[in-house]
Amino acid sequence: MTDTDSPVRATDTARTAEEEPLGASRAERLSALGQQHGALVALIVMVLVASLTFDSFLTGDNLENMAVSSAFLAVVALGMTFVIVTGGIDLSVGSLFALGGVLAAWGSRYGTLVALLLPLAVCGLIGLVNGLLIARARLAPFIVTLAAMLLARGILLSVTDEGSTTYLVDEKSFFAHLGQDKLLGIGVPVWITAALFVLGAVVLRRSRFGQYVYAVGGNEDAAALMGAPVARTKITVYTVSGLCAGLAGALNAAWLVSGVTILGNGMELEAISAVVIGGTLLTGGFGFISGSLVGVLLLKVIQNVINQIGSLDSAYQQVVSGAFLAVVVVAQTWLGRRRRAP
Amino acid sequence: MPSPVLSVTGLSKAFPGALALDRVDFAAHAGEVHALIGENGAGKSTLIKVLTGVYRPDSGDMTYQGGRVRFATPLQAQHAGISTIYQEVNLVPLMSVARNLFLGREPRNRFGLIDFRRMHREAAEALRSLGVRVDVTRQLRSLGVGAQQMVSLARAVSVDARVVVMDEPTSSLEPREVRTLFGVIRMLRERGIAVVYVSHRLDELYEVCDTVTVLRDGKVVRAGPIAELDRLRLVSLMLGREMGEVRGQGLTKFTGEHAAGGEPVLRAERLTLRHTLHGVSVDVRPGEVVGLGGLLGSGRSETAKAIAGALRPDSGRVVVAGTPVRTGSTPAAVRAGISLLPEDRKAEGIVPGLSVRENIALAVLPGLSRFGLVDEARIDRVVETFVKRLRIKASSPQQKVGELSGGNQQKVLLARWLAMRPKVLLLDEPTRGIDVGAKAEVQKLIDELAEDGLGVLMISSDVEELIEGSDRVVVLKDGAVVAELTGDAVTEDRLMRAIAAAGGSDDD
Amino acid sequence: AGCAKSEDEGSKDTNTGAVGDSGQVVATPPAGDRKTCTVEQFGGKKLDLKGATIGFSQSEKEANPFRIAETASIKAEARARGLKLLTANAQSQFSKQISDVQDLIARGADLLVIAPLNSDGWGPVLRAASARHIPIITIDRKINADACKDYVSFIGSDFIEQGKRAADQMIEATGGKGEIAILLGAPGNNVTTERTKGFKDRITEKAPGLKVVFEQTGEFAREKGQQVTEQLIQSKPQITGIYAENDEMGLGAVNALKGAGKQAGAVKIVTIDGTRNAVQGIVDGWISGVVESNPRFGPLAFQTLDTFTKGEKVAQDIVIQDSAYTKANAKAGIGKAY
Amino acid sequence: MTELALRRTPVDRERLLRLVQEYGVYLGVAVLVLVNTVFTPHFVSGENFRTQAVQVAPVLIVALGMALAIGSEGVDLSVGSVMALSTSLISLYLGYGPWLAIIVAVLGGMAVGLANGSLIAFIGVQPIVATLALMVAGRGLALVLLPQLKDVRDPGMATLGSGDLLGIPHLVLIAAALALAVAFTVRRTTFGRQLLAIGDSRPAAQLAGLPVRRVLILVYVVSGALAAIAGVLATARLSASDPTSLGTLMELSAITAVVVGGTPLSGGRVRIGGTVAGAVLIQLLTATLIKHDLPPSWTQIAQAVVIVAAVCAARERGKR
Ligand SMILES: Nc1ncnc2c1ncn2[C@@H]1O[C@H](COP(=O)(O)OP(=O)(O)OP(=O)(O)O)[C@@H](O)[C@H]1O
Ligand SMILES: Nc1ncnc2c1ncn2[C@@H]1O[C@H](COP(=O)(O)OP(=O)(O)OP(=O)(O)O)[C@@H](O)[C@H]1O
Ligand SMILES: [Mg+2]
Ligand SMILES: [Mg+2]
Repeated sequence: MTDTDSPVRATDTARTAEEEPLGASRAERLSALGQQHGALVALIVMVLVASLTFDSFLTGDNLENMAVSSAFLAVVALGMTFVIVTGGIDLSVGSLFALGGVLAAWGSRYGTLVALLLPLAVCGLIGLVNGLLIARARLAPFIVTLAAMLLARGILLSVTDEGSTTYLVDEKSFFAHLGQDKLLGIGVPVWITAALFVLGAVVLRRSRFGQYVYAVGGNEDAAALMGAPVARTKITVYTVSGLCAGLAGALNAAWLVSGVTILGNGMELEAISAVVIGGTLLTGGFGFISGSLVGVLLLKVIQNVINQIGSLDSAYQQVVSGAFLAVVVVAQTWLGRRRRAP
Repeated sequence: MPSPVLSVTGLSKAFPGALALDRVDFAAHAGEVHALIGENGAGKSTLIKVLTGVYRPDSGDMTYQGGRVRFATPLQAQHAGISTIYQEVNLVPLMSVARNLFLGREPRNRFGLIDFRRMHREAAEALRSLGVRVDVTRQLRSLGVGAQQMVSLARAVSVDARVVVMDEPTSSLEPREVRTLFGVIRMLRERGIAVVYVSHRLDELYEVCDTVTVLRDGKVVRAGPIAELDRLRLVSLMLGREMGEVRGQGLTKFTGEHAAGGEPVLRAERLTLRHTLHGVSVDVRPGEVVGLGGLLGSGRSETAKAIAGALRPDSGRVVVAGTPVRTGSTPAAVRAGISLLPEDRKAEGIVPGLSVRENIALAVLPGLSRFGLVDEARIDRVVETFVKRLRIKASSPQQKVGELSGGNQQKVLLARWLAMRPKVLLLDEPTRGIDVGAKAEVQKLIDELAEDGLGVLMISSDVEELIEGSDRVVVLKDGAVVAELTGDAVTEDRLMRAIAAAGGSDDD
Repeated sequence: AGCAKSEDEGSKDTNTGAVGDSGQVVATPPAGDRKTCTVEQFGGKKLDLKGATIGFSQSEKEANPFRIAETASIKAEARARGLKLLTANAQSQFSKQISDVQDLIARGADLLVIAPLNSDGWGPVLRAASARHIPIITIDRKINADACKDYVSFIGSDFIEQGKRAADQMIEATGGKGEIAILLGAPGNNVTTERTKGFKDRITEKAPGLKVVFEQTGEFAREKGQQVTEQLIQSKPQITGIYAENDEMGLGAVNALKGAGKQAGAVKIVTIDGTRNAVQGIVDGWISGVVESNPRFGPLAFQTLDTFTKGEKVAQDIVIQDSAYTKANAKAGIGKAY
Repeated sequence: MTELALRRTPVDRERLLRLVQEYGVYLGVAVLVLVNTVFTPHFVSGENFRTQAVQVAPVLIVALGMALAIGSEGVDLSVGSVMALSTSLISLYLGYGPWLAIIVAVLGGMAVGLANGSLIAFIGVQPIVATLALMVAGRGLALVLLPQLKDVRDPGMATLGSGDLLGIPHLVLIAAALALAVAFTVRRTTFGRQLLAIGDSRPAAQLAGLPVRRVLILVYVVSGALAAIAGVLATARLSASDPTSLGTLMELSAITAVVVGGTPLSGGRVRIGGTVAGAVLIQLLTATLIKHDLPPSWTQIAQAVVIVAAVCAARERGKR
């Protein structure tokens, strides 16, 4: 300050971090932690209970199975997290996942590169179109991605001869190995997923783009006035979400060694649930990549536990998962609300 | 005179139903503080938004640093060196203070990743130099409006700008922070930066500005050195009325004392709210205007919200005309006759997508309905009355409130509450962002309402307004009542001292 | 192999494959002519079925007659034999079925009975199972993999054959002339694909006078079947027959025809499955024929497992003989329909 | 004729856009009717219009409730499951007569709505997640109550499902009456106004003393009741209770109808006329594709295109 007539004085309101009225910020931090790690706590509790109750839970095989089968949903949820943090939603991921798998299986006859690039290109393109319609034409994400969901299903049906053809992946191809091989006892898809999550977390937390994602979700108008490239950010997140769904589909096809046509129904809702359970606010502006991973694992463990119980009627299973989802979001909302209180 | 850094000629911008800018010429020079004034809805914010690439003009040319430009986005304007504090606080509430300050220009390490340690350090420094000491890792929303405004200011001045535009930066600042702001403005001027300054507080204009452009109904009616115009002349130019008429009306509309008497119509007793209020008690008698003073964050807004049921106090009671009101319920408070004009007009006051008419009728709706069915004719009558009485400027009662200027939005909100015929009116910054003409009207209205026997509790950061308008001033500090000024003690001097004493008592 | 002893009340075995037998009858030629599989060939170990744990993975919710009967039959047979049965239901989600089977393996299943939701995409499960030499029997739908290597055998109907027999019934009902419509099952489903293929092939081959002029999906659901048929009979009032790929859609079509004021039998309907409602439809005159798809896999499946684990030969493809209902036997057979 | 066209003032682009925005969905319906009249045999017939109207009725009824939820800046994903629940309840209680069964079914739907509304209004759960939870649980519950498809053989239900009054099917009459009632509610009642205010700015409505919680709960209760009624009607039409497949993906159809009809997902505005037209548009589109026997892939792609086109036309244009 060069000015002399305004002696800067620390008054009561101008508090440094240490002078903060302790209660306020501690409670704030505590519930922030609760929201951030509530799902993690739930996961740990579930795992503990499950491993004490069922001997077959904490076995290497079971864990490895759960890891691999969660990997695909996790990759989809990763893209979804970016979208939801911007305050949007992507309903097309389930269809894109299925389409990605079919295209990968079809493309695998021309080599691994095609098997990977074709689904990425197509799903990424659909994601890009979603983004353009949402950011440039300012259409509601819900409805745009709903249309994309139909579109992707339509494309899937038309490339599989109305669903009657299933393309197979050659078991000996490199692409198939990508889905099946193990590295240090852990499946390759799990490694890929882990790498993507690290990358995603760094991008969201530590890159400028990540800041824009939060800003757009937090207050779009303000972000625009502050000079954030709102449209570009939105287009990017929907493209990323499309790419993630396509990649997950491709990896899944490599794992299943075929482009199964009936996959992905309801996957968008699963991914959204996982992201929300992980502490990301559907209103946007707040969320974590790690939370989404925890959310996916939690869903998986719940399903596994329901299977371990074994005697649960399939109808009751749904009641239980619905009730569980309700309990988690209520807890989360309650924590979030406490934090929002002034 | 050197050529201006930023100038526009023949700039026009029309909105559906309103010609916001009509062939405006405007020029800002380096090292000059340029006041932009006008009534509510005159087009000031629109001009600024056109200058900074938020809106695209319908016609007109813009020159910046000698070249013709047209900014397509705020980002382009920002990169070109025009930084802006927009009228409504425009930051991202869920992000931390530091992230808000540095959005889009975060310091990065050699891997291209954000260097948070450096960012936090620099953010804390930037804010400290403006007299704000907050934990910069806190979410912005945990700060009061004033502190948020200071963050906007810090953001605007911390870039290397040629032009700094400030649209009503002081509307939610307290005197101490206003002084800091003026310090910053002078520093900018010394550095040869052009400052465009919008405010409805005339004193401020005379204190810091060099030149002035007066807008009326989207047209420039006067431009030149501010020293050539006295206050009266300025006001008459703004309002488009004769000097004599303006002089006759005077500038502040408060008459002062009211004949308050009898039992308090509102008794708030020992309101306590976790971390913010610690046993605040306030009484308001019918016909009395009680001012609520204090620094930013002292809990004034929280007190008002707790009384109005928008916050649920942990303990304490609210009694209206002898009957206790269920706390923590706005419908209950409204039924009991309490009305709150909230501080954050944009987020908590107006319903932007609904029309002026619907907004005015919103709270009183059940009263204008029979068996749950709306009586349109009665609504029309009520709306007409208030649009006239408060001189609300809208193309029609069907216009969306979100399209009105800030001042007119405030009037719509006042109308919403007056239509309720409340017993107690809680006003949180009632004249914030309102032009002198409207301000005088609002003040006169407050006076009249008090005379009609309404109890008024008024929060204002404008000390003058607080002194002249209130019969009694209750001073808050850290969520507790620390002083109460009555009768002759209600003076600017005493108030400032009360606030300062409260603030200085535990100074380090 | 041979005829499985039926567990159903009062049903008596007949080897003719006629209606009236609720248990399954193997349709394929005697064991000598077809591929078989033994424990040695498969690479597993003999074991005593008595002490073994059996995992059963069901594909869809037990909410339609077929699945209900299928699961009930498996459970009843396991109970009757005093075996430990682990169950899981994939609720029509293929990814879930993969996890389900893996969970069953993790929970210690020694033998697996799978009702697959899809024929392809079983790689991960087969790899896990073969690593532990867990024999798999798939029922009602085949897995596209190597029999006696990836899995032991398949027990079920031949969907193509079902389609062909439906076509025969349609030809008989319509006299081989006219325009017909197909109510397809859910798209992307092998059952749909194969029932369509069999039907169309047989029509082309035997009755060139019959033309398929309309093919829309009714997604195996009654409501969809009704809605599609309502559209159909307005745009193509001249339609003479409707082939519904399951009973539910067929019953939906009946609803639609009734709603449009048609007389019973005015449009010939042929369906597949053999649920009680559909057979009743024949009795009432609305449906011309129903090709049965027998869901009572329990006895045959466990018998196959028993034979296999003892070290004896079992067939790789155990195609059961589905009966059929027509005007002639509907009344008598309705008690045996599921 | 030509002279007239020449003398007409050049079309004001802005106004034309506004017209399209306002009436685009009606235009879409008109175009489809026209196309079908020309290209689809037997399209212009009382029977056909009747079929389309009867088929669209349940979707429309659900969409009405959905419009209210969307107007309050929410959404109700549980509607399909409520239909399933309602159909299960009908079968369970039919023994006590159709009226009682219908009342129980509607009460069941209202109970789900109450649960939705409470989660949303009291706890503050996001509508999309709250109703997602009940969507999953609701269908489970429906299947617990009625594990498999069951025929409904009740003369009362049969009349409801296929009978008519003065030549108009009961289903259509009921849907029309409900649409009028909802439109009236939105326009003329305090509840309607309050709902829109809440949808536009919830904090402002809260501070203006509106009974926000009560209104929100009512919205979801109404939506649940409407979905349950749709379930009853669908059951009557099908003369069977099919909790597995009844109402699957109904939430998406209803949302599509509402949004295609010009109601913004951001709340604060409800267009009932548009919703009716939106539902009819989707119905006609599906009917067209089926009647022309186009493959399912076409149906999906065409729907996607129409949805985007309709929403594009109805969108509020940027103010720059
Ligand atoms: N987005 C918009 N849509 C339609 N009309 C608008 C819009 N923004 C502003 N207007 C209109 O343009 C005119 C100028 O508004 P502007 O906000 O520039 O006024 P102002 O001078 O900044 O007023 P205040 O002092 O109250 O902030 C007003 O009549 C207003 O109603
Ligand atoms: N300058 C500041 N430094 C640190 N914290 C602040 C500052 N200003 C406000 N706050 C925080 O914001 C919270 C609420 O402030 P708020 O502005 O609502 O208070 P207020 O007394 O109502 O003031 P005003 O009426 O001017 O808005 C306070 O509890 C305080 O923690
Ligand atoms: Mg302004
Ligand atoms: Mg305040």
